[in-house]
Amino acid sequence: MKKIFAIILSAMLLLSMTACGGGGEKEAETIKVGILGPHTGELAVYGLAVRYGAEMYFKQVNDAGGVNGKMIEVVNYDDQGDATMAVTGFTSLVDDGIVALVGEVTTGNCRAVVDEAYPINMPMVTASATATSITYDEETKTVFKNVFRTCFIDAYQGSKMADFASKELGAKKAAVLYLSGDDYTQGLAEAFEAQCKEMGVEVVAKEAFSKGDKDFNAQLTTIMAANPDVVFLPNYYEDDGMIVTQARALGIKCTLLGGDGWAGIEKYASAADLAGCYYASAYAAGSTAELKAFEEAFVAAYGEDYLNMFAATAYDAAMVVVEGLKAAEAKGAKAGEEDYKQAVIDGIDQNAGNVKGITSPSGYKFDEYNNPEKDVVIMTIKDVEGVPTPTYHMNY
Amino acid sequence: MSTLSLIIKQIINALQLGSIFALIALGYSMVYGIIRLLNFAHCDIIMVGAYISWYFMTNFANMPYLAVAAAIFGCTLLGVAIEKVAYTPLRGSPRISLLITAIGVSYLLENTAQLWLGAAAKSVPPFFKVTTLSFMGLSVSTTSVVTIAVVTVSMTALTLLVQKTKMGRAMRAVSEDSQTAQLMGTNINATISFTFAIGSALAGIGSVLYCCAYNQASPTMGSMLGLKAFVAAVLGGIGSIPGAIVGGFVIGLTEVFVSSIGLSTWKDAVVFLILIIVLLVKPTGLLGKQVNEKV
Amino acid sequence: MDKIVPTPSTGIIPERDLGKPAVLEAMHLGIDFGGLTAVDDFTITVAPTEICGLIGPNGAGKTTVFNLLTNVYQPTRGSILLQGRPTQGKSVYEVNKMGIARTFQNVRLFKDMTVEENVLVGLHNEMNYSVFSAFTKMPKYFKQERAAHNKAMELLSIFDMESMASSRAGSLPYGAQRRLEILRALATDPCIILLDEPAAGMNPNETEALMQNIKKIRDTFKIAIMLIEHDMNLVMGICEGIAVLNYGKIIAKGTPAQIKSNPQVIEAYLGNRGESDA
Amino acid sequence: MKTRKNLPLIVKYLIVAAVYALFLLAGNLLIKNKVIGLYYTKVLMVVAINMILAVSLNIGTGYLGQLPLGSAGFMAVGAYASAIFMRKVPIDPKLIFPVGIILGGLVSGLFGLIIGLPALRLKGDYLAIITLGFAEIIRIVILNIDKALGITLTYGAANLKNIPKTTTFTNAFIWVFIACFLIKAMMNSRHGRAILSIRDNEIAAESCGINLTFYKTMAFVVYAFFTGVGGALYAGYLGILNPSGFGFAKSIDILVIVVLGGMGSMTGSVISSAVLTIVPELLRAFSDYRMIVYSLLLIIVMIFRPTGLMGTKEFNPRGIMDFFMGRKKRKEER
Repeated sequence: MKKIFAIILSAMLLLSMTACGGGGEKEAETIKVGILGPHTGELAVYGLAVRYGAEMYFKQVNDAGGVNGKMIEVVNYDDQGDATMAVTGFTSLVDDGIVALVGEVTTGNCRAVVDEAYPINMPMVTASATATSITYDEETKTVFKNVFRTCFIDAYQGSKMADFASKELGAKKAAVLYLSGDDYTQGLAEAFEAQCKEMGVEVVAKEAFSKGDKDFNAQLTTIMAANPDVVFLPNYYEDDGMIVTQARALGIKCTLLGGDGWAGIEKYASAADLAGCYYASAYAAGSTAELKAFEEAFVAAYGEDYLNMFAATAYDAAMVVVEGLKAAEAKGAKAGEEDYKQAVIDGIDQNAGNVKGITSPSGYKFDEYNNPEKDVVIMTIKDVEGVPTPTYHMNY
Repeated sequence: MSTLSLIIKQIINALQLGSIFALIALGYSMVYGIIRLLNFAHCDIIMVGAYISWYFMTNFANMPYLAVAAAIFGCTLLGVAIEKVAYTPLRGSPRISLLITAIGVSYLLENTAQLWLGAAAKSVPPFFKVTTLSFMGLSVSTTSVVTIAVVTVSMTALTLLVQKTKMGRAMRAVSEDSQTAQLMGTNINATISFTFAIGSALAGIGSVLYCCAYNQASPTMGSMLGLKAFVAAVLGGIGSIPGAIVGGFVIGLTEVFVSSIGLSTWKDAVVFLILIIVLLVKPTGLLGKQVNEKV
Repeated sequence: MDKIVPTPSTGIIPERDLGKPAVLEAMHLGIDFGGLTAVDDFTITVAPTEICGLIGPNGAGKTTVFNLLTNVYQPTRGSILLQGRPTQGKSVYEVNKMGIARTFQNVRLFKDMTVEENVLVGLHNEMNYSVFSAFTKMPKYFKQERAAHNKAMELLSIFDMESMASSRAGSLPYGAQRRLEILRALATDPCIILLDEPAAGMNPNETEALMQNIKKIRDTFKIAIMLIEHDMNLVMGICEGIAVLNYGKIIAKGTPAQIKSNPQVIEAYLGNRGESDA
Repeated sequence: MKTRKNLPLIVKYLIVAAVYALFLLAGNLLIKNKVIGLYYTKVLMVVAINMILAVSLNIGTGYLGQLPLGSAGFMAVGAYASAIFMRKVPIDPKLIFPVGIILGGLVSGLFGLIIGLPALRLKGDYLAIITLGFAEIIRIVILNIDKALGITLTYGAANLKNIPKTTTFTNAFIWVFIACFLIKAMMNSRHGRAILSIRDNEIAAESCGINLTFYKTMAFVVYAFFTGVGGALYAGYLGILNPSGFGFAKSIDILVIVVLGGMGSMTGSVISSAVLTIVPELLRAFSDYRMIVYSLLLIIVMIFRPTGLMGTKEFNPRGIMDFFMGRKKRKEER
């Protein structure tokens, strides 16, 4: 038995030495901001988009002289999409002395981090966690005042798309095919269904699939038999690309709708199949000069693999963070003290209107639950000489 | 759509899905039959095949035959290489070591692909123009027709190979009793490699069909597919060719049936439940043979 | 239990066993493997302290008989009585508890365990402390473990193996492994022990010693022993009765002298030598 | 049974307990004084949880010689059972946590019994696939149970939140101790020997009067119990649960720990949990390659040292003493 303890003891010793060695003096000149998310593994597409988007803005701020003359130092932590590592990673960042966090990326891990961040009042802005529960806990009726986000909440775009289907497309019968077991897709599907009822649109089929599924013919056949006017596909672009292709092959000809998870779908289905579909988005790619500049700079720095919606919202998230930092610096608070963090939060709360984000040019406005109030952009996909091209349709 | 045509449509869906499962299940079944190894890496061979298809179809879009040939050849080569490098040194080791090695190979392939090609799925351009055939009021996509046809041909060819050729006889002999087969002058190593080659070639065909039907290649695409195909193989009776086919179709039918009655989220659970029940009632699977352990 | 006077398997009941119930009775045992009859109409009775032999050419079904007697295979036909109790439908471990123990043709030791531990596994059912006692290290645990340890050492002393007690069983020389397997079987406190080719791979000196030890075991533990062996010196030297098996059927039973002169036996051995006695 | 003559048993136990208490005390002191930062404290808690998961999987693979691939499933059962209990009970969570942990273990053990009884009739690979399937089923059930039954129990994909964060350095390592102690005690008894004999040779074990079904199931239930305990601690560590965290990859992570440590060596499992949890944290720059290195290690270790780094050997303080005193040790290699 003793053997085990001896080993644990020596492991501890080793650890404590590393811990001592690691904790050096903090540079007073920089402001540390953490970026936390999956930078490797299956979810790296989202995690790296967030990381690069945010890093790009911080770099631009530094190039322009920093905040209050101080440089922003980005501390990255890769949690590999694992909840355990997200929590240890967050504490690691806190130990490193960050004053604000961009992240986490996925809802589940983000909420795990929020549970850690709320008690210590660490300001955090997520660019991609869309569930209501990130900023508001229904059970305890707590609003997490330290948490902000630059993306929509699930319910918002789900119900917007139902409105759109009913009012703009005149749909009377709708169907839904969503990924079960994912809070994002499930949240959108439920909000869509609820709003359909409100609008008097009959939901004739609500089908689900599981993660990793590739064959949707069975569900699509059921949907086809119900003969809907629109089919809502609130999933991620890879899955939905496949669904669109299979639906068309099967003979489903009606209009297909999607949520902001569709950004990037044009690479995964043909122009003929996608033409005439609509999806909700936080912004219309390339529609403004700022967006164009962002996209060009992003591709130049990181390639186009990670240029998706989250890169843009992360860029905005970084902007929001910097707005908070400015306020804190203006107040003369000292990094590492409680006041500083509160000052950042207050700064974001009060001054977010000044943040002319690329996905929200009219400035950010946070409601009582810290969710941004911004327009949904409806995109449509056009067949431009055989190339599927997402095109701005309307603000909604 | 009338109820009848709906049912027929779903049956066609089940046949398409089931035939892909059956094709992959065959690979598992053959390898298991010959060296009693649950080849976890088999499904990742399909993944590699899909990436090869993707590479050739994006770079040489007008030569789909080249892509097909490359995928099948690449998979065959990979399968044999895995067998030589990872499994041959372990012949005679406990089965658990072999199984863990197989898991290791599977993880290695997946993670290498992820690191090298990124976690995002690659879209594979269509091999042929997909149209919808209308037939007596039924619409069937050409993909389904091609899939079912190719799988039927492959199965027939394989059955002939195993039943009628010398190599097929050697394969059966080795899976029956490798020691005796060796005494009778069968070249065990060659036979095992050949089995891996055939199984992997089938995986190559499977990967092409997969890309036709689902037009995407991603690093983890094989894991669930492989697991289901393995379930199909076990369900039908591992080591048996008709068993793999039956198992594949049973799984396909089950999935489609469960999905079509609106319980698609429980689909995987139902598949595993059926597996567990079958194994408990008949541990050798539906068409498997009882093998007495030598004491 | 009714007193059964054993029908001699071998033409002879040892005098000391006269009037005592048989320890093992197999009646019309048979088993088919996929339509192929491996053993048929196997009938034998073993007296309480008899040493009997089961011989026959390779592939005659001798090991299959052992597997049937220990319920490793469930017989297709026939029945087995062990100390008068039927073993039908019982699992292998239950049959062992009823009093039958065995060794294997290709030694099956617990290779990664020590020699002593191998014997202790045999003594498993000698102890009865619960998992809970083991968790909490109750006095009962220590008492029984100590007793088992002593018993194991005592058994090891039969073959002078005490010094090897803490060696890994797999590292023993072949002959010692065979002996250890016998001790392990003995540890389960059987009334009959089945030895499958105990002298395989031994030199004449070792075989001679083994013969003495088999007798010693029978005399000390007062148990019956049935053995499969190809070494005719051993079989003829210690068996009181012999049954000869060919093509799954008993072709002769009797004393060693009777067997030696049986024309059928001679034919079975000589006639088949070229093909199967490889 | 080798007992050391010089010290009575009770004294030995007291020494062991004292050493361990000292270790816990020292750990706590270091944490309190911020010598070990919050981050490393969390890492140590993860180390402890992984140790429990690894030593329990080691029962299944190392001692019983089977390959259960369902650790994630049992972990999920333990985590959810304990979390639901902890959320519902209106008593100070710190006081009630031991009950929650044991409950998690028991529920998981019960599932182990339910799945083990039928599954263990099958051999090797089949067992692996069935436990894998079972873990998948568990995940799907947790995901869908709320919708199916119309109650809120697991919250499905929407995360089970607000679980009291009661796992600490101290209680995590106390459970490491309990797990190691009890498993060791079991393995040093007739029951443990029965389990080992099944690993070495099933048919011979049965011929020695070992009830295969009983001992396989027992080992499996103990494995499930402690995996459930690990799950409960995991829930108390994280404060939030989502079924997607209990996929196949989690089972493989634990398998890697056990295999590298040495199947059949508890010490090996303990060491390799520590190493495989801490080293990746230190080598974050290479995290891209972590999984590739793991998979390569699995293959290489299997080919060149199939028994794992420690083999079935256990670390023994005497061995170390012998080593330093230069006494020669008789080696028994295969």
